[in-house]
Amino acid sequence: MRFDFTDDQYALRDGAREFFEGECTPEHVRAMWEHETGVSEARWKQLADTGFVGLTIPEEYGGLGLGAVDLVLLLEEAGYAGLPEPLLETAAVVAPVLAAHASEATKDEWLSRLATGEALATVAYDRAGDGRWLAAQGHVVDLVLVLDGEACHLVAAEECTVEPQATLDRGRRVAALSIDTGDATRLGDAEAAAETRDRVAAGAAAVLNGVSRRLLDLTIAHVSEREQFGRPVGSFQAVKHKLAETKLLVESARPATWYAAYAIDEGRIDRARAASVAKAYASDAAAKANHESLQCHGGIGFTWEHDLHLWLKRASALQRAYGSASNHRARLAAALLD
Amino acid sequence: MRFDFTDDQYALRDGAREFFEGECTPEHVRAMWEHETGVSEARWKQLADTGFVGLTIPEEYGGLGLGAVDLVLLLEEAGYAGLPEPLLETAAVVAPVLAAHASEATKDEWLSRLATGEALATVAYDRAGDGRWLAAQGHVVDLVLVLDGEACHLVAAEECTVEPQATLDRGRRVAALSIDTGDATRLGDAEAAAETRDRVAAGAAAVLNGVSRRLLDLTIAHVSEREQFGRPVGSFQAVKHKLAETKLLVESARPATWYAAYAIDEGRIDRARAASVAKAYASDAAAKANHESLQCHGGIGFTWEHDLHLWLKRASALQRAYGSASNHRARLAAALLD
Amino acid sequence: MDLRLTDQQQAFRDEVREWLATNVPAEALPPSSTAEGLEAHRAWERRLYEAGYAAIHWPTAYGGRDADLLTQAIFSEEYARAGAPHRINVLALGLAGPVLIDYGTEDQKRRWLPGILSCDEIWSQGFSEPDAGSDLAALKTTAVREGDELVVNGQKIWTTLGRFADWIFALVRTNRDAPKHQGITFVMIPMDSPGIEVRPIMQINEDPGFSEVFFSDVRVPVDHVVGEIDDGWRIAMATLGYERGTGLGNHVRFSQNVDELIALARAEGADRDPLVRDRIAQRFVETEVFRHHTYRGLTRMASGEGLGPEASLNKLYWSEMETRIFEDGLDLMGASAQLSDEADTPSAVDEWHKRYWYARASRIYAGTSEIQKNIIAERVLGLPKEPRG
Amino acid sequence: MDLRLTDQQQAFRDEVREWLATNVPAEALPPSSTAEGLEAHRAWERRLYEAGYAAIHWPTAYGGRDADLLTQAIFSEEYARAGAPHRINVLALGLAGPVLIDYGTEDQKRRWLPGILSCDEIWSQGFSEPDAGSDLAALKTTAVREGDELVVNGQKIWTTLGRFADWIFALVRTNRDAPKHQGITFVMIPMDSPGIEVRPIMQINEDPGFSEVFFSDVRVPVDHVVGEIDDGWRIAMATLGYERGTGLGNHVRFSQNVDELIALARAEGADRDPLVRDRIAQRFVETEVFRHHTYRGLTRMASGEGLGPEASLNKLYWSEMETRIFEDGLDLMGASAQLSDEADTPSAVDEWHKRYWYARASRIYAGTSEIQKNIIAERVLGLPKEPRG
Repeated sequence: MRFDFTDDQYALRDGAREFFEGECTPEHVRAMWEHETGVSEARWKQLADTGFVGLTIPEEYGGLGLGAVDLVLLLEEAGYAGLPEPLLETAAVVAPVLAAHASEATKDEWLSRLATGEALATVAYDRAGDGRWLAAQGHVVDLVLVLDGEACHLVAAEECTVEPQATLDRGRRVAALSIDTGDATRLGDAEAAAETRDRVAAGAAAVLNGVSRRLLDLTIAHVSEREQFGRPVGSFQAVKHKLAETKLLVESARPATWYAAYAIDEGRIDRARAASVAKAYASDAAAKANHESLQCHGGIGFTWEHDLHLWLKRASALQRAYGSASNHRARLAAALLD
Repeated sequence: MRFDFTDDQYALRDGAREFFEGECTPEHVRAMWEHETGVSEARWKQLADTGFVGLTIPEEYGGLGLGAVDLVLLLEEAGYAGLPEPLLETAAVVAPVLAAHASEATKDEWLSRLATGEALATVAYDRAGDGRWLAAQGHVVDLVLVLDGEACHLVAAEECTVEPQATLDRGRRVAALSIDTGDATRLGDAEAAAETRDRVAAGAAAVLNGVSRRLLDLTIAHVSEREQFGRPVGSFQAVKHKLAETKLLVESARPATWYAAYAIDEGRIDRARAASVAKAYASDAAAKANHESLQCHGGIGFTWEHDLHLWLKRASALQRAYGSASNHRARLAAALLD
Repeated sequence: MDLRLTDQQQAFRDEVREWLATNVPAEALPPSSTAEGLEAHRAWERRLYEAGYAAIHWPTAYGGRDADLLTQAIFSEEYARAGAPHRINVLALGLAGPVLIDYGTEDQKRRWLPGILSCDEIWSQGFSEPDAGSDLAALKTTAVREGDELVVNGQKIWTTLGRFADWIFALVRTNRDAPKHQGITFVMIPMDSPGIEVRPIMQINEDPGFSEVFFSDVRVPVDHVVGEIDDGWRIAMATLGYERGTGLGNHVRFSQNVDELIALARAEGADRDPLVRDRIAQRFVETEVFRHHTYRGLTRMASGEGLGPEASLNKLYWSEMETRIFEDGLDLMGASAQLSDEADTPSAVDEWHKRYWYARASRIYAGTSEIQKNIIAERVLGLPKEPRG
Repeated sequence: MDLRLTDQQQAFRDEVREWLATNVPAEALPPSSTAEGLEAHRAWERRLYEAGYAAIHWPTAYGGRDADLLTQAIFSEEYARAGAPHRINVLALGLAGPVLIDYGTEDQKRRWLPGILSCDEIWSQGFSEPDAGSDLAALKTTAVREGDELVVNGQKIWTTLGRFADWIFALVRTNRDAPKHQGITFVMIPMDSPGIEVRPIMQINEDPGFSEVFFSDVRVPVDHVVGEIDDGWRIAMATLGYERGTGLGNHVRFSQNVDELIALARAEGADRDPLVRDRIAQRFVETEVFRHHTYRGLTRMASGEGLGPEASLNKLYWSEMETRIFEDGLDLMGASAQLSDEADTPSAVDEWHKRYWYARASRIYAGTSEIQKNIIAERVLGLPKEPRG
């Protein structure tokens, strides 16, 4: 019984952290807000070259052949850094689902290209009210994995009608996709769909945990420095208690998310529950981090020039995307009570 | 436009306060815990003699012929004092409903006896799971007003099967009543039932507000005196903020409850909404007062000999009786959304 | 307890309602943060002025109607119900004007009050500073007297309409040796004075409504000081009392917000969802409770009792409530809440976001929620003060 | 990451599970606060002792099994799953025993450890005092040395099993002139010493499990002092570390509580109510998160890392979670929650109330939630300390 990562996994995490500290600073994230597509092809290529993008892709297709547990800390770091590119969708969802459920021909067609960073993928999980799908970075991807109730579909982006949307978080844009699905596009069976749903939830939880950590770190730095009434804001008990409560939620969300990744890798019987537990809890933790961090920053946190809002908006989007906390609780209630 | 009480109403409130300060001290309330019936006939008689019990009974039956607004501050004081006797049920519900909806014969039979304190009344509103009714002080009353869905019934207690229950709050005991109702027992029409429901909700909210105020006052006294780490507990910001939040809820609940009483007296179109708003909000405020008061007391608050628990348990009971906050919200949602 | 209006009040309500029904523009005006929008808002203010509605709470002698609090409340409620344009010169009508009326010389009143009333001159407020924040009296902007002038240096932040304002009423430190709350002066400064630079603050809702204002050797005639030099803190504190009349229509707005939430729930097909219903009902409960609280406070104020520190309960209540209303709206939208524009929703998602951020800002400005709780704890509940660090 | 057990661990689990299945009494024992219940619990402890399960975490040399943390966790989980009786001598097994093992003389170990293991001697803890509360070091009970004896005067509160205990391990002040955290001594006192008076504390759940203990000129041999005189605070602080192994089975209990909540919802016919479902799901989420958090902490401790101040996160988490679980149960019962006995509910309402109050007490004892938050803020997050008053 060992609930911890291996040295190799920590080394991967450290590598990702170092990469993001160099290539995905707040200034880089900000640059994407004004960028034409909001996605840096160069950074994605670098991420692929380091092996991060292809981490979960079998070695025969040029990936590292690793699993969800290996990836989960990287996703957290991506959230911490505010990475705009669809690492979550590509590496945590589409690649492993393809590897497990796609035909050889499909795998041959896509996996190597995903591993090299030549192709990007996203997940159509959230529906807009009008029957279209909202998909992260849908305007720049090549491949779309559609999760439609009990079925998965795989569709090339060029076969979809893609309409880029204005988003609150311009560092993670969303496109509205109209997608024709049918027998020809179906990928795998109901299990593929169930697995996709769980991978999305667990992966999104991991990214959210990184976002929440960043919100907390930015806030700790602020309240330790900012003085009011002759003392640091962070020395006031009200501020301390808010941030202690936030820390409690954020730190608790992390092992639950790691366990969900483990349950996915091991095909554990409680995989679906674990994924929903992770996303529900991580979403609520992010909401708390969002609230307290802005409140503790005071006026400066409302300014565009302060970095806080980059993560506030990411938290707000991911908290409600890929199943909100209450969606996932409803799913758990069905499992527990029906 | 004057949202305030008259001097006469304040004088009545002061009279009640003075009466309770003399006749319903914590020691008196405690004595009822060990008392055979848990109800002091002597105190009830005194309450009747001062006119408080018959406040809402028409003058021709020996009452004061006043309304819900005149009574609401008395109910609050009764909650503040922890009064065990069924003033809420008798004076805020049964008496005015009888006066408005009963036949002359029924009024002749009961109203004078209620006004003199000779007869006690209660309300069967909450159902136990087994079809019986839970009624406050049902083991000592003479008359029961039953609120069964869309109909009101009036039944003499001697015609019910009355089973006294062990209650958490032995200062306000509950009996389980088996009651036969039918056309013969019916009182008034659907309006009588609706009015009863609203009177119960608004009256219970008023008593709860008094209970919450007492919890808050006990706590303020404790934290102002008790020292920890060389300073009064109440000087810690965490304690201050908890109590400030509690004060906010409790003080906000009061005008909403007063308005509900006014809406009842004036037959306002939003009477039902106002009553549910009051009970929903007062219940949540009481839950908050319950939580923070015990937490701020620390260990001493868990001892039987400290008075706090007399009000903690009253709050807990009344918060869930006569429609919980979520019951009343469901009723409001139906009014707003259906 | 009597919540009916007198015949006279009813007549005033009818008059206001009718005037608004006839005069409120059918289309929402462009945002006042744009030059075009500002002109449209000025025109609207002028119309109010001409109808005698610009500042009904001012004394008749200065162009008001000497309206009592209840009459003000009636006006504010009707104004909110009619969905009339937001008022752009509120800081002048609500703060600078009353300060002048109470503390200004006759010359000062004559100089500034008419322009405020007609909205020919727009005012901003220069109280907040970057290093002061909640601790307003920590302000550092200095004014040194040189002959008949004050020479002002420093920086103000969060000034509304900074780019468009004609005047700013500011607190400046005139005596550095005095204790923190003394040595502060209340002064009126023309925004076109040499040495003033205005930099818009881009907010996270992408609204450039606020500015930073920098003062470099800005020279202001000494007769622009209101009250005495070094006596400005007392006047600043008095302005807190003026705000009591400003929120009288707020409860109407919050009830409207709940109606919008209901419309949103219907549009999203979520109005049968019991979780959604429970939350909407709770928001309704909160707005109703607030309405009663408002009327209760109004009666107390009308009978001459001040609200005092209980005003903090009010501020804390509505700012937290408002945040929850708009957060519920975003939750209702689900994943679509991440979009910043979507024509399908009854109230555009953009508008929800903007109001959501405003609501969250309301927990910071005019005394953070934490400061309100301190005030409630110490001044309403009488809890012992914290030891000073 | 590998959550499987080794073959050896699996074998131990099977062994424990089987033993418990055979030995756990089918009927719950009477409450240990009664004389009859105490005897039943003593008999059960004796059985555990004879099977070698009394204190598996103790060194083999003193009758334990030298079990590592994972093995302890396995035992605790199985013990909780089996619904075995609560342990009555936990303070001795978990605190007094380890203190003796780490700080006691050989004579002291020989004198006390066997009686602890066999439960022939029951121990209570004398740390808390009425005027100290959260500020443990403010304790006032004094011990003055007279020859080979200490003379103890003062009062302890919240001592478990006070009426039945044979011994109390207490902190007493031996030097009034020393700074607050010095001059404190850790001493073992026989409860039948002349001058000791025990008064049961009636709690609001009507449970008389705790007592006040009064000391009047109680004479204790100096060789009952553990460690050095005036060096007791260090030992008291060390006991905090011993508690790390005590909560290892808690997550099982909380998951069981959620199962009970589900059974209650079904019995009340509320399991289709979406509001109830949402809350139950949230309680499930919280208990699952806690389970993972427990395993994570276990791994860290097993690999030699201390939990340090992060233990505060753990305490804060479960005490708040537990309160919510039982509060939800009361909400489910609705108006029936005011009854103190009702046979119809799957878990008697009495039992819910009792556990509800216990849960609320858990937010106070062993460091209030507020103190845990201070610790997290200052020692985990590194926020600046409050100025001292």
